[in-house]
Amino acid sequence: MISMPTDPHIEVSILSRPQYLCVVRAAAREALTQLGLYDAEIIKVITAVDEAVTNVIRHGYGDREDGPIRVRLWPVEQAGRTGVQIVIEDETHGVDLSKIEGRPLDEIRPGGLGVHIIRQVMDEVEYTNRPDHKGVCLKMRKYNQPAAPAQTG
Amino acid sequence: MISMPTDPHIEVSILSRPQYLCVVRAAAREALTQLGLYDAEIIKVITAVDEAVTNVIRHGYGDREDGPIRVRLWPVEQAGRTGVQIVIEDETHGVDLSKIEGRPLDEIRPGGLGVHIIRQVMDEVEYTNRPDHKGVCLKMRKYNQPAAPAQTG
Amino acid sequence: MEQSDGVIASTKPIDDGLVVVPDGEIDFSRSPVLRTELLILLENHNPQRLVIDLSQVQYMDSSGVATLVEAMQFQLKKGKKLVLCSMQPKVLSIFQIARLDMVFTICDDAEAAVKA
Amino acid sequence: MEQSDGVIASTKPIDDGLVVVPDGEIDFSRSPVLRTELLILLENHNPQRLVIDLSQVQYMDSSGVATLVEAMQFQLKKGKKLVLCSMQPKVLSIFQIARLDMVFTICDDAEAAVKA
Ligand SMILES: Nc1ncnc2c1ncn2[C@@H]1O[C@H](COP(=O)(O)OP(=O)(O)O)[C@@H](O)[C@H]1O
Ligand SMILES: Nc1ncnc2c1ncn2[C@@H]1O[C@H](COP(=O)(O)OP(=O)(O)O)[C@@H](O)[C@H]1O
Repeated sequence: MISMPTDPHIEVSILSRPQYLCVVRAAAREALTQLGLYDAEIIKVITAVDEAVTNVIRHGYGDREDGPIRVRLWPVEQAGRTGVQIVIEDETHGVDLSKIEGRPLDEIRPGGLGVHIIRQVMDEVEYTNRPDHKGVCLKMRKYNQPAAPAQTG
Repeated sequence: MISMPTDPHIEVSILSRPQYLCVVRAAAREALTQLGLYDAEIIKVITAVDEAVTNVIRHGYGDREDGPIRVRLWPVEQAGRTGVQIVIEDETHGVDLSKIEGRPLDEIRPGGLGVHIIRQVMDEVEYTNRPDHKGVCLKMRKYNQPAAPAQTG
Repeated sequence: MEQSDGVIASTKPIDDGLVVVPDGEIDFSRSPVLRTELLILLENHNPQRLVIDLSQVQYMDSSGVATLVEAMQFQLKKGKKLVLCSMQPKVLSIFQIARLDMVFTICDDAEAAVKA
Repeated sequence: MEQSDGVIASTKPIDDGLVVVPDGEIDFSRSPVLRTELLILLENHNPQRLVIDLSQVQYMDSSGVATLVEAMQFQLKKGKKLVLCSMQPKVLSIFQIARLDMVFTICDDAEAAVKA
């Protein structure tokens, strides 16, 4: 389980409308830069955040345009590696977590790529239902890879 | 007094560190665009928000780097004009509101421009202390000017 | 990101079909528009070759990718071609993550795409 | 905005002084750096004319403007010149709001600033 540090350094929240996705991406871009994530990872992590928020809009809130979505960011450090923690929360009534699954990629068809991208990009991904049916919570982390070539282990 | 509508459409919050100002500006740029503010006003309103948040960092929190600052945005409409409402809140212990004053501009010296810029740019500006010394609240609004030449009144 | 109404900014006829140039960021707010635009073009022109020039696209999410997969399958079913070209590296990266870079015909530039 | 360490990206000697070219966004996170850099340059070179070429500056807040006011007053006190040039329109707008566009000597380009 990913533990939750104190106050988020940066937070961006939107109502569940696709046209606000660009606000999340723009804030995430600057936030990830300031939190020290390496350039090469930033666009990938932005994509993961965008996919996760898009999923809340599409699958979590469906047609609702007034559902709050909160994205919070923290700097983290683990075993000498710096990185970021990102927590995305909605106020839906929760979801059957077993349904949140990336599909195998060998089948070529539109859709079903978002969760796969999130798991591919991030080092840690944890979906939970918040207590009392308050909604879904996605905690994820991405660490900077050490510059020197080294076995991850 | 500016009345407060329901849930903000967009919110961006940071801890009181100057390096996070760029996150606020980036989010505000996209947010103001999506909320329908005219292009010519956007850079000015971004500047007003930036000045206000800078003041919270400098004057509100002083040396504290862990003070929360919340910027919330709503679309508004008044007398047929569309616009945006922006509310900026901190968790300081409040301030002597009479000290928040732009200085006259005829004196050429560094500093003392922020509040002047905020009042110049925005159509409505209202500083209040939140109840129970919870901090300062700045509510401001900017309306789109009608395209046709018309007397404001 | 300014919100333009259409996603395809321009189209150009070529010998055996059409080059289309979408622009801006293609996320879930705009991919449904792109989908409609592509389907109308494919219906109206029935091109042997559809080249999608991505040089003006700065960002694409999986809903944009899904739209292109659908257009490709539409073309393949009729024995016709879809070719992507001029992808910016950050756009290419999502095709790689989704392992679709081997599925699409992707050319460096529009010149190569017209012949591919 | 990538966070570079310095604000002044380059400097170039001219006949009677110096042209400096700051870059990026000059907000409260970077204006103290600019202030220190300018003071060191003014001390070390004591230029008759300091041209600040703002072509690479995309944004400036009032703390950046305050820094330039201070540098101008430093120069004036010694009977020397400070000239701004090549401002992007969105940067010029903050000088106008602060009514400082009439106080500074502002030229369209570096060529004019060297002679102003
Ligand atoms: N935030 C969420 N809330 C509810 N269900 C979700 C959420 N995210 C993902 N899912 C479920 O996981 C499935 C896979 O999502 P994804 O890989 O993004 O593909 P797609 O969105 O194209 O179906 C979705 O179809 C949905 O059932
Ligand atoms: N958020 C705030 N909290 C406390 N005091 C403030 C705040 N904003 C402005 N002030 C007060 O108003 C004065 C004028 O602010 P400003 O015009 O931005 O100029 P400067 O910041 O250069 O002093 C400040 O010196 C400060 O005393």
